[in-house]
Amino acid sequence: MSDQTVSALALTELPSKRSFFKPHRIVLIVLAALIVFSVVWFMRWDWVPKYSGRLAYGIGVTLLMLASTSILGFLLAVPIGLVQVTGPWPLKMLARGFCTIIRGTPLLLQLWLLYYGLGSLFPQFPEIRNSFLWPYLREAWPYGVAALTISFAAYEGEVMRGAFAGVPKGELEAARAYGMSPFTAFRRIWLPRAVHRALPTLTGETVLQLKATPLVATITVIDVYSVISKVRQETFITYEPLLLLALIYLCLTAILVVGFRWFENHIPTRGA
Amino acid sequence: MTERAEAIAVRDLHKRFGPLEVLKGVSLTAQEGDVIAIIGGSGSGKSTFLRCINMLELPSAGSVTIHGETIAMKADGHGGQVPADRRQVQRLRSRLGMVFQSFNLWQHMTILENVIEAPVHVLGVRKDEAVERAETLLRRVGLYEKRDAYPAFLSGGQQQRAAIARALAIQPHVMLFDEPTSALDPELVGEVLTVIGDLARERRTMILVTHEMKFARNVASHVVFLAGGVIEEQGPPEDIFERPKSERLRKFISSIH
Amino acid sequence: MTERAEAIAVRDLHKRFGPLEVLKGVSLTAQEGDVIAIIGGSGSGKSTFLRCINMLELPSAGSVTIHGETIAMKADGHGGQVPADRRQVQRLRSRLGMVFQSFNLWQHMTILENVIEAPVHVLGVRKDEAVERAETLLRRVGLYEKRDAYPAFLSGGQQQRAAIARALAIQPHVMLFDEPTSALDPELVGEVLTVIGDLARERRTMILVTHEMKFARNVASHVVFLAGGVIEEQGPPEDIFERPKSERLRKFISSIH
Amino acid sequence: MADAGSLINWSLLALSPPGWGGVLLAGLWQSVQIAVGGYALGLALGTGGAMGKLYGGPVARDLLEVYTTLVRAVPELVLILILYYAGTDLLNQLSAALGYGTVDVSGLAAGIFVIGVVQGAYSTEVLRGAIKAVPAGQIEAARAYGMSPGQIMRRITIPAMLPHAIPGLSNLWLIATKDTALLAVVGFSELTLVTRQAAGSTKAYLLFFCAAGVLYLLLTLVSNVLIGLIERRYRRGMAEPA
Amino acid sequence: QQVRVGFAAEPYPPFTSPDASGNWEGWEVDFMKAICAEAKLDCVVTPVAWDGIIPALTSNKIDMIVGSMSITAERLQTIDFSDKYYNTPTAVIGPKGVDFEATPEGLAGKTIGVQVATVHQVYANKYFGEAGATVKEYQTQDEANNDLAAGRIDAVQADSIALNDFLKTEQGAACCEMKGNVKDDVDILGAGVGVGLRKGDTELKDKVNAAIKAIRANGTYDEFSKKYFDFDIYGG
Ligand SMILES: Nc1ncnc2c1ncn2[C@@H]1O[C@H](COP(=O)(O)OP(=O)(O)OP(=O)(O)O)[C@@H](O)[C@H]1O
Ligand SMILES: Nc1ncnc2c1ncn2[C@@H]1O[C@H](COP(=O)(O)OP(=O)(O)OP(=O)(O)O)[C@@H](O)[C@H]1O
Ligand SMILES: [Mg+2]
Ligand SMILES: [Mg+2]
Repeated sequence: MSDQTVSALALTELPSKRSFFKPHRIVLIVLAALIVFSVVWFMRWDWVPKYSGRLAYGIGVTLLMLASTSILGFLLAVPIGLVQVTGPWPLKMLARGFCTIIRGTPLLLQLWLLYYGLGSLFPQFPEIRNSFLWPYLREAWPYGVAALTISFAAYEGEVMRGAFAGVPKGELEAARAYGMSPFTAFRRIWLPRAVHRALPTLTGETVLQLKATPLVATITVIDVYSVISKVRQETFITYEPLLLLALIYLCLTAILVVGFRWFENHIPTRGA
Repeated sequence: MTERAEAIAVRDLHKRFGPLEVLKGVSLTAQEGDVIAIIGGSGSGKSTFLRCINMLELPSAGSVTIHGETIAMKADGHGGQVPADRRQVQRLRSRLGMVFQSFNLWQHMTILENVIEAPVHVLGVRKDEAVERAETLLRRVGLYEKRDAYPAFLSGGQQQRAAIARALAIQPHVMLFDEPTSALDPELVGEVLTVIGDLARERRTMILVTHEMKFARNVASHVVFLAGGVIEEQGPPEDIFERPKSERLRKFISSIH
Repeated sequence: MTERAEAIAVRDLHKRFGPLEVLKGVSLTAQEGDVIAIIGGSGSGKSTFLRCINMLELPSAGSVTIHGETIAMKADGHGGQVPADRRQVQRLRSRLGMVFQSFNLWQHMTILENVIEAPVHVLGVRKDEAVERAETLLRRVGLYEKRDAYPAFLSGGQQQRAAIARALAIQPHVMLFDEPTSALDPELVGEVLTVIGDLARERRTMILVTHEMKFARNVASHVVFLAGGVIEEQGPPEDIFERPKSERLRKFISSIH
Repeated sequence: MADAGSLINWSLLALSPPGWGGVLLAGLWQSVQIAVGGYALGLALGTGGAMGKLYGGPVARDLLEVYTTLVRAVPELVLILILYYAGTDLLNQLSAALGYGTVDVSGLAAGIFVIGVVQGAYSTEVLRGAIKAVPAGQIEAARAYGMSPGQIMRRITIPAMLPHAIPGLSNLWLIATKDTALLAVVGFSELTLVTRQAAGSTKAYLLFFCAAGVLYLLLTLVSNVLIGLIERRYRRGMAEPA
Repeated sequence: QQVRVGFAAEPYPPFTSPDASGNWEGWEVDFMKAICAEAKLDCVVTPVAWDGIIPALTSNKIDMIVGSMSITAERLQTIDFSDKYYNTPTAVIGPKGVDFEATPEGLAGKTIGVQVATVHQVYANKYFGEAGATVKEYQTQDEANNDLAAGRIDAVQADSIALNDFLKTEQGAACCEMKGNVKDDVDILGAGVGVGLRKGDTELKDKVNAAIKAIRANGTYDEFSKKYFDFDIYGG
């Protein structure tokens, strides 16, 4: 997916604040305030305090999922991108097949396949059941982490492939010309250069990843989505919890976007 | 010329790209302090020759000796040859300072980082020492103020001067230049030629491929004319430019004036 | 000159961009067969004037009459004016063949499709008829062989000639050229000027903004020098170029020689 | 239970009962229908949205900005829940208020509506970007030759922006096919949900999820081939080959 | 008049589950057909995600819920119910070879699976969760059972009939056994299962109640129940 498509799918920039106040906006703001007021006033929010602790916990789990799977996924994306550019053909095909399969099927299905499919296969092998891993394999979150990581790796792997391929050959040649070993050239020149090229798409990919996290609730991981589902079932309130949930994700996205912007502005620009 | 040590000796170099034989046996020796200019028509194999010296292209046959050490080659089984020892190649490469036509500065590093990269990570020089030397070099090429800028923010001429500083930083036995000014806008060529001219006057060993004939004539101690895959003619610049012997060279010289 | 019908009359045209008044009352009349060259310094409002003629920029005040029909304007409530009747503007526009500096060929259509687009879809000409006429025009500008190519695959000069054919295809009363050669590489300028020169010799009514003074002098029947938002001087090319009266024009002419 | 032969019981995939293959295919058909419908609705919304954002009045622009911002910042799953319950409910109340009585929003219509609204925001952004990529001069030339705004849109803007839009729109189609899986969470009988039902009933989780995966993958691969054909056709005028 | 009957989209054998031809079957399906025939209603089956089935009813996507939904005071605040049409105890099952009782003490420290948005979820949270058990909530009963068989959880609480049905399957028989019924709590577990209806939809409610009474009286109820159970599911 091109950078442009990613930003069509994920919020990567907040609407500009410059010249925010214009005459027609006042009317809109008043209208919006009215809507917010009536939402707050006429809908039921008495449940919020009771669940606030659990909501905070859920948000924590969501963020933890996001952070861990993005980082792991990125680490996995590097070799996936690299072998597609330079690897021997079996690895190349393997990486390409991996990306095609993961990007070609819904994440929800992958998640269920891992948790219910693979997860119910494991206990049939006593070796696994008796191993030290079993206490973790029993849990749901490792499957959630695995599925989200794999998915991120596949999408970011494509980005890294482009980034590796896009590093000008001359710069790699210069590295060789000064006597760098292939590994040094990779470590000092190729990899950092590719990562820099991939960085601009990272905001979008991370927001997309955040938007994928609530799926783990369907395999019993208790993230913020799952907490809200619970609220709905226990209180029989249909809309209010969903609205709050949307607001929470909106804020998380905004924080991510602002965070990345800040980060971009505070590391020196490297030009092309 | 015989008193001085031999910096580089290329013997009977052949290079074939598939069916195309670009170099058909080229030999060249550079003593220390020589400034050799290689001239020739487009496609005559000048770049290929230069790239064979530091094994960026593998010669199909022939040998390259740098400072008395010959790069060991072994047959590759397809009728060509490959270096026998990768480490030797890497070591010898770090004795050659290559400056490319398109600069090839590492875009993710500042100018200073570009210059200290090879000394620190290839030669194992201590970082503070490398920085000190780099700053001296950058001052020399007039880029001290730009040391913390990234290459993308420099003009072509500045980038090429930084590339020269980067090449000098490894204290090479020989500097190799492949058309160092041909990617530059005309008004920027001068500043780069000035720097190279200074190096020539210091009698630093250099091999340079160039299209700037006037410049070649001024700085070179020896000019080599490459044509048809062989050295068609060579000699001191006065002879080459004023008394060309071969018909081909005469044509070439008249075509560029 | 008075025998011929009036092709275009612009009266007291003003154009203001925010605080900047670019045109401060410009009047100009072109009889049929006139070739008027507009010259002037950069930013003097030449393009703006031309674009006001076909309402690509809306004049702040003043009127434009094309072949006797004045474009009806009405006040826009902010002190400016807008066309009273959009359809009238569209109709009159299709009498003017505009050729842009950057060609602006429609990239998603072949050259032939570009040329027949306006005749078929604006003027309602039958398609086979339009194609026939387009082929004649393309032959004239020397692009018959390229009629099925897409613009992106043509050189700049070819694209500009195609753009001229496109403008001619609507059989315009007046051709408008806005620096038709300034986006071209020097070696491509000639081929476009030849085509325009041919049109001038046929005494087709044209208004052209150009920086090619020699060309203006050869083809124009009348030259207008725009400066400071007004017509500083106008007259036959000999007078303008050889006996400039105003200081400004004298300076301008000497600056470009 | 641990030997491979009994792990894979292929007969469960037979097309007619007791195999579940027919059910899976029916689910796939549902998914495709929703994807096509949702994608088409999304395109319609996106075209309007892009026009509104580029040429609309300040109010329309602001409202569209809110729409695209919200949809791009909130997970599809959450949007689908909100739209599925609140959206169709609102629709119902609206039509009741207008005196049409309650419309019976069928499951299929609800699914299309939900996917369409989400896709609409994405297409808005893709199309807006593509239209902005059309050089202004091309549109100016059309005006200079007397085309009406409608003609310019039809003859110039839309065909000229297609090459820029097609890669993005292709991705949106692939996303639409995969987003239909999220409807499983609201209990809509599309491929993922029937797979889950089949898996639950037969306990052959791995088999069925893999089978569904293959179906989705086939859908993607077939789409990719078609997209390739379309791209080739519309990139004809572009200088650099695709 | 068309009536959209909401089923849980998640299989809940032996009450409602889709078969390999995509049709719904089970005791509750037969029950629904019987009352629809009796009350002369044109019933259309509409599967809905179980955890959203009440919102689906209130937001008019369906007209009644036939989904083994227990009549509880909590739910009565939001929706209405018909008279009960069956009532069975709630039970707990666990793996073979691990002895414990279906009491708060017996389940302390264990992980117990329940289906989300059921009375069992509320019960388990209140009685076992408080006593130190971890309650894990599943979208479908099948998945809870499956995780029990896979050893990922230590017990499952659900309706005793549904659990017995599972214990009769190959997978269930191999791994698990009944640990006993839980202590009743009518406030939570409710007084039997009824048809869920929108508040105020009294017309439909009256028809359904009359139909339940009629099929109980004319023997239809017993007839189709016999196909599934060898005891009286109507309960006391
Ligand atoms: N990697 C390659 N594969 C195949 N042919 C090559 C390769 N590199 C160079 N050649 C061919 O070898 C010939 C010599 O190329 P080379 O770049 O050395 O010429 P040059 O003298 O440097 O020309 P110029 O002045 O244009 O730079 C050319 O015909 C070129 O096409
Ligand atoms: N759309 C616009 N908004 C604001 N200012 C404008 C606009 N178009 C032109 N101008 C200003 O009007 C002045 C005249 O512009 P114009 O393009 O007509 O000059 P020109 O004579 O064609 O110059 P050149 O020879 O460089 O093309 C310039 O100062 C320009 O900055
Ligand atoms: Mg070369
Ligand atoms: Mg201009």
